[in-house]
Amino acid sequence: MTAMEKDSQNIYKPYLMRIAAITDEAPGVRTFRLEFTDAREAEAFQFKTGQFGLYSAFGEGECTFCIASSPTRKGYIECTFRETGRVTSALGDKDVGDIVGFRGPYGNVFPLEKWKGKNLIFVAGGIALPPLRSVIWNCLDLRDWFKDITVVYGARTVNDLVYKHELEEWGKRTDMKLVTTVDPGGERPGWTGKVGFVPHIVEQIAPAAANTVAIVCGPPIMIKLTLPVLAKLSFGKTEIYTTLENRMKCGLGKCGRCNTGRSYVCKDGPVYTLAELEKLPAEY
Amino acid sequence: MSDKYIISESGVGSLIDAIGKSGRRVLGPKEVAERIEIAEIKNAAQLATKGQSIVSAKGTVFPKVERLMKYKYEGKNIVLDDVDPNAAPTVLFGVRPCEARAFHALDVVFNWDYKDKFFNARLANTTVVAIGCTEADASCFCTSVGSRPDDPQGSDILLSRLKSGGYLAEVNTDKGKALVALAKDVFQPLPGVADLVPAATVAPAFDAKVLEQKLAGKFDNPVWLEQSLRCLGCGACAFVCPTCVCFSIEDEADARRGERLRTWDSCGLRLFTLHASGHNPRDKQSQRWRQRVYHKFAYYPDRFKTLGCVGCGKCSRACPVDMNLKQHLAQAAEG
Amino acid sequence: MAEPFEPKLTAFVCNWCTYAGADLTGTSRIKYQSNVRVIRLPCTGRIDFMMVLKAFSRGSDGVIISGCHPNDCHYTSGNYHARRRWMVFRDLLDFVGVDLNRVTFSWVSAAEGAKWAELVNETTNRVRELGPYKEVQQLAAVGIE
Amino acid sequence: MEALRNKAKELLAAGAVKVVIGYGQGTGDSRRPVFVHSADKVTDLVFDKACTQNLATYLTKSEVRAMGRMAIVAVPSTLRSILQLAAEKQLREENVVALAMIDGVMKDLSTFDAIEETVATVPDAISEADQKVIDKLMAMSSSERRAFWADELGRCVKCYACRSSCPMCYCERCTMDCNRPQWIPVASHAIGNLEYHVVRAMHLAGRCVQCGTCGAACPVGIPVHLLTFFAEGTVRRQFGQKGGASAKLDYAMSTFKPDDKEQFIR
Repeated sequence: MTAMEKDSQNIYKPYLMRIAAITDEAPGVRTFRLEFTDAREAEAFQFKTGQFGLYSAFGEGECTFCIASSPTRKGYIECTFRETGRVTSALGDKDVGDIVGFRGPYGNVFPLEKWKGKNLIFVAGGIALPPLRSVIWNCLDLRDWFKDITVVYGARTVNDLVYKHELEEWGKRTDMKLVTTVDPGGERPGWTGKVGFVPHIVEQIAPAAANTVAIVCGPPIMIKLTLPVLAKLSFGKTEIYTTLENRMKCGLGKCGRCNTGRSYVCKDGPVYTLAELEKLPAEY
Repeated sequence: MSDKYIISESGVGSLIDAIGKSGRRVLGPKEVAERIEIAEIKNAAQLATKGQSIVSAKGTVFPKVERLMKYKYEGKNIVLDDVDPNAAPTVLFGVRPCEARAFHALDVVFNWDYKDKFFNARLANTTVVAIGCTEADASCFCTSVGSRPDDPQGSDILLSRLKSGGYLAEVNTDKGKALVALAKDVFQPLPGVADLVPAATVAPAFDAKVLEQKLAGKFDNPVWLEQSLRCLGCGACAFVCPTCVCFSIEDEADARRGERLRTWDSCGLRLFTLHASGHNPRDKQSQRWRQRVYHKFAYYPDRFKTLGCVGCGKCSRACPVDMNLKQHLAQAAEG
Repeated sequence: MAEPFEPKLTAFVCNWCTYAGADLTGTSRIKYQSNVRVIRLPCTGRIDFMMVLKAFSRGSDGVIISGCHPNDCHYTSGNYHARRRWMVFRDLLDFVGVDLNRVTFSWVSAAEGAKWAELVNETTNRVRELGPYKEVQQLAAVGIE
Repeated sequence: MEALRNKAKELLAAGAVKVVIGYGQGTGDSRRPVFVHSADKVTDLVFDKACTQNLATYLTKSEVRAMGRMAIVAVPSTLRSILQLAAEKQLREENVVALAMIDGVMKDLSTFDAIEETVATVPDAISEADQKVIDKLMAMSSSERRAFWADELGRCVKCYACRSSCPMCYCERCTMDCNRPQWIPVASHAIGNLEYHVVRAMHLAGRCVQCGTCGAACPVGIPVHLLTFFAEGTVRRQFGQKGGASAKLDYAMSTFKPDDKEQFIR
């Protein structure tokens, strides 16, 4: 495509995607596997881990989520969402074979190249595992790039854990360490994981900060309490990454919703280091 | 360098006629029931020469509701229909220089990264003929934001009133030259020095550079709560503003077909940043007011090397509770 | 030659009286014009005035709103509340220029199958005379560039 | 005006109220709402004929409420708003003192009963100019009226200044903002504007105190207040009760009388 053709494109026009599979993850939480309806579009499509898109339920509107699958898995993308608002509820009503829209990929990426040769610790809470799932699979698929990989994942209850099958698979792998936890009272008989809040668990396992990158994603309160723990373990501010999800309408740096400080989360984010995040006003 | 001509009082009418005959629509400030609106201008007498329109002329390039695409359902499939903007060739005639400058502030957002074909098609088809201000009011502050009442920036042709009647026409761009070519007789050679009616006096209220520096340290200052206490949280300021660009995208559909619309939106409205979960990054009106000020006077200059404000004062005039932006900015630039 | 105009009517009716009444019209084999699309709601109290506006903007040429007679409401007082709302709404519709000849309010009980047929026929004939309600339907396309 | 400033000073100095909501000098000759927090700032308060805006809107604003007990400079419509807010359980007697300005005389009213008594003595007819427009409209044919409103509402930009300035539009989440389903279109096209304004008027029927602040707030000069006035007028005519007449009134639209007139129902 020439530059001029590109400029005359309708940047608001989504790809049409067919729902190839639906997985119920947790109450109200679903994963869609989406395949392009147009083979040429599928061929040309590329993304990197950390990027997001806007998913359309036609007739209701668009909603922003990360791409939850790894770019190393070709031919489809996956997204995981909780039925909360107008669009996510409409998406929740869709069946396999239905058509949804997708615009993207947008935003910046997790700098995997930069992480080569380092230990990685992923810390996620609740419905915030999907953005990290993309990068976790990506790292596992490039396993020899990295040293130790640890995943700490917590949810309120056992039922609220997403990607249960994959957690099982990760738990069995010998080339990574998975720690799952549920909030006190969220356990049930037979639960073999830990019981306790994510920040406490991170403190317990106390990963060494040397040559290690921490990637944290979760509800604001979890992030707020986890960061001091990581600081205590002497993680540097440029070695802690997170991903923001501000409300967006365009994803293209125009509609103004995600603007926080000088940053447009859709363009400069969603991936930020703690050092970058601290420069922004706390409007996210 | 601009080409300079003289247009007689009656020449303005002839020019409007000639533009109309060329198939372009002429929009301009027009007095309707004691209000000034941007509306179709059929002859020179309809042009409001004093005061400003309430709503800016930005609707010409960024309409308040515009179609981004259509779709229809065919069984389980969806057929998308990419729409082209209905960008009628337009001459904005007789707007104020501040409005003419405002298009740049829209342009930087619509084109800094992805290119917005809707905006661009409309902008490419719009020619701006501004008339320099010889009067200003208490809300005007163009001189505080790097401009002046007779600023030619952004105007394809700038008209300045002559003491002897008629106008001095400064033709600044090729689009302007195309209008000259439509009515060559109207544009008379300039006989020596033009004797202009003096431009309006707008006393500078603050220095935008100083303001930008002060804002850097004022984010948590109580001034934003104090200033916004009377703010009602409506969107009047943003919707009349010539540079406010924030928008929403909304689907409207029935069982058979639908369309995706872009509508004006405002950071002052509570819903703007409200998440479906109930979390709102800017939950209080003071935070939203601060965002409005910072976006225009700190983030724009930092990011786009231009201010998100042209000092037209429309927001202050439209505000139901008299939030006077000039005063508020002057206050923020102090101390 | 163009097809003669056949109006589209939307009827918002309550489940307990008018819907049952309309049912009776059918089971009694009373013939009436087929221009009406019936939308059944639990009670006239549930008939939001927005529905009437939506019906017009989505292509109805006329609207019928009907429920239980006063004192007969399945929920005791839903129709009384509805009646108050209609009084205000009807005046307001008139004030904004919606043609009241296109809106029929009525009470039709479960036993009044004949009245239902009469009501639909009457309204259909009246709206047919008036022609399509383009004035409001066309508004849907106005104001989008 | 002196009496007003003195009373404000007294209340603030004694700590009886934490804020006085009043009118102050605005841009040019205009007046704007001001919030006076201390006795030495009462000279910020002004009162004259230009003070017409109904400040009762601020009585339900969380930032203002957070300050503590409020005094409010009240024109007659403000008093009616206070009563209506009280009737809707949005305002407690102990939270507000009204500094009523009636025919240039200041009266401080600290109980709803006192406000009710005062309200009963003040005429509340809508202005002649507004009545003229309503009469003119009612003399028109239905399609002329439709054309009138199509023209007026065509200018609406959905800035919601009417809603934001209305003392009775205090809902935390307005029905316009509810999107499941999206009953009222967000876009300000013709049908979206019509539906918005009709619904707003319906929601104010029986509650509108006829202050006209919504119409005055409209940046593009749409007489939106006529719609709410008209709906309120129907309530007054049909059901014999007025929005803002009493702190103990039932909402006209959530009650009924078995003998409500129903000539229009077949």
